[in-house]
Amino acid sequence: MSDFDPARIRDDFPILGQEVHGKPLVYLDNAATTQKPEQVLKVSQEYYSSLNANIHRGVHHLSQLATAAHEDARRTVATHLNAHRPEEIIFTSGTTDSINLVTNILSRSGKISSGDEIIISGLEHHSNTVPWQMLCEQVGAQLRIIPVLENGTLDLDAFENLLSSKTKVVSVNHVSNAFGTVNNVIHICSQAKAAGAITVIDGAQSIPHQVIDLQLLDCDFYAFSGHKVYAPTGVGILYGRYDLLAELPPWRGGGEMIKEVTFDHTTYNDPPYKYEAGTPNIEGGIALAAAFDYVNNIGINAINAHETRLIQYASESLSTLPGITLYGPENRVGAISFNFDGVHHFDMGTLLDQMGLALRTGHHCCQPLMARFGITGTLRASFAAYNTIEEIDLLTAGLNRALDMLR
Amino acid sequence: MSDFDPARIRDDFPILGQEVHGKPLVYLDNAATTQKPEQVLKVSQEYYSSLNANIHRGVHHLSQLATAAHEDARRTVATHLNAHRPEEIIFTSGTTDSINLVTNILSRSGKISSGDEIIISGLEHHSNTVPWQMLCEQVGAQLRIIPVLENGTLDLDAFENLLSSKTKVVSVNHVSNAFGTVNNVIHICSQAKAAGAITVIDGAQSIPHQVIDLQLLDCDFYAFSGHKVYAPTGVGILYGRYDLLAELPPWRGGGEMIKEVTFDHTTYNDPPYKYEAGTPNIEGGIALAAAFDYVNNIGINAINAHETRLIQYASESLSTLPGITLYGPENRVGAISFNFDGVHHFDMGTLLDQMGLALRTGHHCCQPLMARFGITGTLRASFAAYNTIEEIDLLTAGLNRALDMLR
Amino acid sequence: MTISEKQQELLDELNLFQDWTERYEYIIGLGKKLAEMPQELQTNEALIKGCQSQVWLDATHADGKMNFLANSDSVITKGMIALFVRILDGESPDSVIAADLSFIDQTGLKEHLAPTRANALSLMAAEMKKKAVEFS
Amino acid sequence: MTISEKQQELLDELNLFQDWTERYEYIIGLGKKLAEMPQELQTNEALIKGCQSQVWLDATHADGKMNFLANSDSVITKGMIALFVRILDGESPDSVIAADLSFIDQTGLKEHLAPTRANALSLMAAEMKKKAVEFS
Ligand SMILES: Cc1ncc(COP(=O)(O)O)c(C=O)c1O
Ligand SMILES: Cc1ncc(COP(=O)(O)O)c(C=O)c1O
Repeated sequence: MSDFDPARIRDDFPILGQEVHGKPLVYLDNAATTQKPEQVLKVSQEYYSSLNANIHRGVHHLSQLATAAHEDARRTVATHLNAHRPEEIIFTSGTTDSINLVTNILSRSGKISSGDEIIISGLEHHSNTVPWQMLCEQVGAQLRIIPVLENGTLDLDAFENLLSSKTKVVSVNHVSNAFGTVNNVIHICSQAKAAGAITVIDGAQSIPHQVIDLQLLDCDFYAFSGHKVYAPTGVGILYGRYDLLAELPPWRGGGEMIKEVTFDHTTYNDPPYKYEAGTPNIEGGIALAAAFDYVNNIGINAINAHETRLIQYASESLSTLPGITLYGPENRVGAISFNFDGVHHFDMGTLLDQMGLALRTGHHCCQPLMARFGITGTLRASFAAYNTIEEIDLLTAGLNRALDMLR
Repeated sequence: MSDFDPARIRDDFPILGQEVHGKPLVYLDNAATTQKPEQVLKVSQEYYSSLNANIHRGVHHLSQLATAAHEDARRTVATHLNAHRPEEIIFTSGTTDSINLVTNILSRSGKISSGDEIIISGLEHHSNTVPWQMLCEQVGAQLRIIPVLENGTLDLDAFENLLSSKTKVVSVNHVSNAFGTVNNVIHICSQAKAAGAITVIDGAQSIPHQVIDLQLLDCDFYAFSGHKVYAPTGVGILYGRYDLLAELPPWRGGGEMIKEVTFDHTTYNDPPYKYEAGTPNIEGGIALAAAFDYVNNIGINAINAHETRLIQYASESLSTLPGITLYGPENRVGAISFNFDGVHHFDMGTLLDQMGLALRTGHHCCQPLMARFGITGTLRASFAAYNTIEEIDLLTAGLNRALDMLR
Repeated sequence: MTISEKQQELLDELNLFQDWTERYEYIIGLGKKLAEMPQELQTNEALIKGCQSQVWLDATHADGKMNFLANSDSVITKGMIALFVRILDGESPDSVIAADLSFIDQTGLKEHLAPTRANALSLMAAEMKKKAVEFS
Repeated sequence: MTISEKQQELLDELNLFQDWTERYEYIIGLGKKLAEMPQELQTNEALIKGCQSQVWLDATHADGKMNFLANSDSVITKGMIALFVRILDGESPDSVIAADLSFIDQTGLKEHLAPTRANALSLMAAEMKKKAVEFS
């Protein structure tokens, strides 16, 4: 921690040196997407300038290099997550794609039928809500919701009461993108397992901020996006327990995911290829591994300590502002969400933008959560390794100035 | 054509200057994936160094720039394809994803049921075969196959006989990746339409090589991958006729594709957003537009003329080799496929690789087509704007040398 | 004052300000000065739905003149509709329909707004003209 | 000659060649010199399935010695299995089981082969040892 220096980290992200509306950019929209360090961009460029080729089955040299790089990336991801084996790592195009993969293969599996129940929580992103609604509609199952307490955490007693022999799946996020709430997913998974349910963790907002040990977490599926953890857009991961992947049916059909195709009968490949139809985002996967290398080079624990300090400082600074409501519990991860009495979040966001402060406003793809709190949205500041205490001071000053204008 | 100079084009692709096994790289695997020009890579880099942010609903400046760039890219693609409107352009992760999108929304639409028929051809890639097999299994429809004639073209008389009031969909590729056969898709689409069928064109191998005018083609869906047309991996397009997109149900659920989410009821956004759940490959989409700009700058007709000359020259040169079989018709596009009596394509590919010649060997994800010709695979040379006559001479010389070794 | 004179006056006032924060302040101020719109007029029919904010617009016609009332849950959006109200309120339906509202482009507002807000601007203008058509 | 002497001899021969094209030529030649494998032995049970090519391997045991017959639809793959046959044919089951086949790494073949082919090399070696186990 002592040698963690955000100023040095900022050097890796030239975009942060920009001015917006004539003011230095203060980028506090990291939960939406992080910026990419030059180390990652360089890997992408090098991929295209030295080894780009389509992977698998290629007899020629470039194709072999590209295949090796792609499979190395899979191993890097597996190691980073402490998966049991690389074959549990499926490359997808993002969290949303990953979760839809799970809901679709479960839908086709025959494992869930009319009268069964799926439990999600009131904190979920639409990406971990709508796919389950679709699944329920397809198979006639019921969606059950873990309620959200006033402090923005899940009602785990209510969760226990929801669990029953009808529960076939429990799917929750690890960290809420809207409020920064950290869910006790180890507890939730172990209870769900005890009830015989399949467990799915939306890790979009935990992977950028903390150590993820999937063997410890012991979930069946874990999903996240590369672009939220310093990697490019268009690549994501679905971790799946190997025996489940082996047993469940495929989703997308196409090249690579087959063993043999005849018009009468097609047999499918083994995991992970069974779930990777078509040419994957080869460059994206390699860049994602480079992003993990980047994070590990700094140290995820050092990043976590720094971000924790930022969030605590932000909570304290913001609490002093008149008429503010902070959502979520004290020990937030990654993001802090708030509103001001009588001020529309969109107005506040618009004025902050004029001052170079990039925050997100609105429902954060969590309309049910917003409805639960009787609001249409919030202002959200979210953090990455490169953010600084000074930026939070600029935020507080900007909010003060804007409050004067808006009230 | 007179000022078309492949040497100048090669300068845009530094990867082509490489040596492989100590020999200059001759990259003839363009149907698998093309290389990317610096102009496209630069756009990707610039995206991350100046405007990266998550799109839509963002109140801050970067998000607005990124959204504008993303929507500009959609318009560029729409213009390039002569779509009726930009809302007909859906960003996907590739051809395979695009086709699966079509089969899944059709499967859910209730438009196809037991006893109905889907027509594909014997020339199709697995990506335009397996998804339809899955659809047929789901809804109880029958797959019907347009037979392939001895010269590698489709039997269009047989196609006419297959068409009936039971035909709900006709899906064929425009150009065959395995043989370079060009299908008369205008004719096929008009016949299919007359029979009341939905038409789907797999354009993965036509978009890199010729003008695509979707209003002329008049198909309902057209799918392709960016990585086969000088753009990065992980991005593709599905064109869909607007009224069909508006009418059909969504596929992936998540952020962006919704109008309003409550736990009881979710309403969906309008096309194209209805089909773009989650954060798209923002950079990929922008880079794809840059690739089209690159192509248009050279002129797709100039590229086509050059590639036609290459293929004709290759056909003539290769025909002189002892014991060669060339597959497909004379007027190939993009690729030429062949075998030598008594020589395994994999052996030939291995030796060519030692000489720096990168070709693809095997079934090219077209196992049914290979079975039709009683072979396990072929050698395939496939071309892009940067290939040269000299490279074909190197190929012919390499094949001669390898034949000496293998026989 | 003619419509175009009113537009010029508005542009002159906006140009007094050096930076956009001040311009926003001014626009918000215009919104605050809007005549109050009775709660019962803020119906679903009167709603122009934006992306993150909502605007209600009511139009009446008396003595050959249009009268506009508007409100929004966003003070910036309210300021934006106040720009139009200032220009069009009290004009005849035909003048409203004929009005060239491109002055909005000269304010530079559109470039400075989130596209959704810029869109809302066009929506508001269109809605006011539509109301005028009903009374013409 | 001991197994390791045979391996050294093979490595020496391969090292005579400057470039890989020549080495391939030599390996293909080894394959061509393999004793012919009767068609009826090329059964599904004898098949080692590779990615793009197929190998058939048959093993018998007589007078304390292993006898290997092999064939492939690919002459390069056939040459590769011929490398192993040359080393292991005529050895006792126990010697085959105990044989250190890491000489293959010293040939540099693995780095020079498509990964699927390199994989096939390991598969072949494993299969030959498995057969030896059956007879030991
Ligand atoms: C004709 C055809 N269709 C579909 C595909 C699949 O494309 P992708 O792997 O990019 O999804 C290919 C590429 O190999 C192709 O050539
Ligand atoms: C918790 C959570 N889940 C899912 C998603 C969806 O991720 P993506 O849009 O990358 O698919 C997000 C990102 O907004 C998120 O924060």
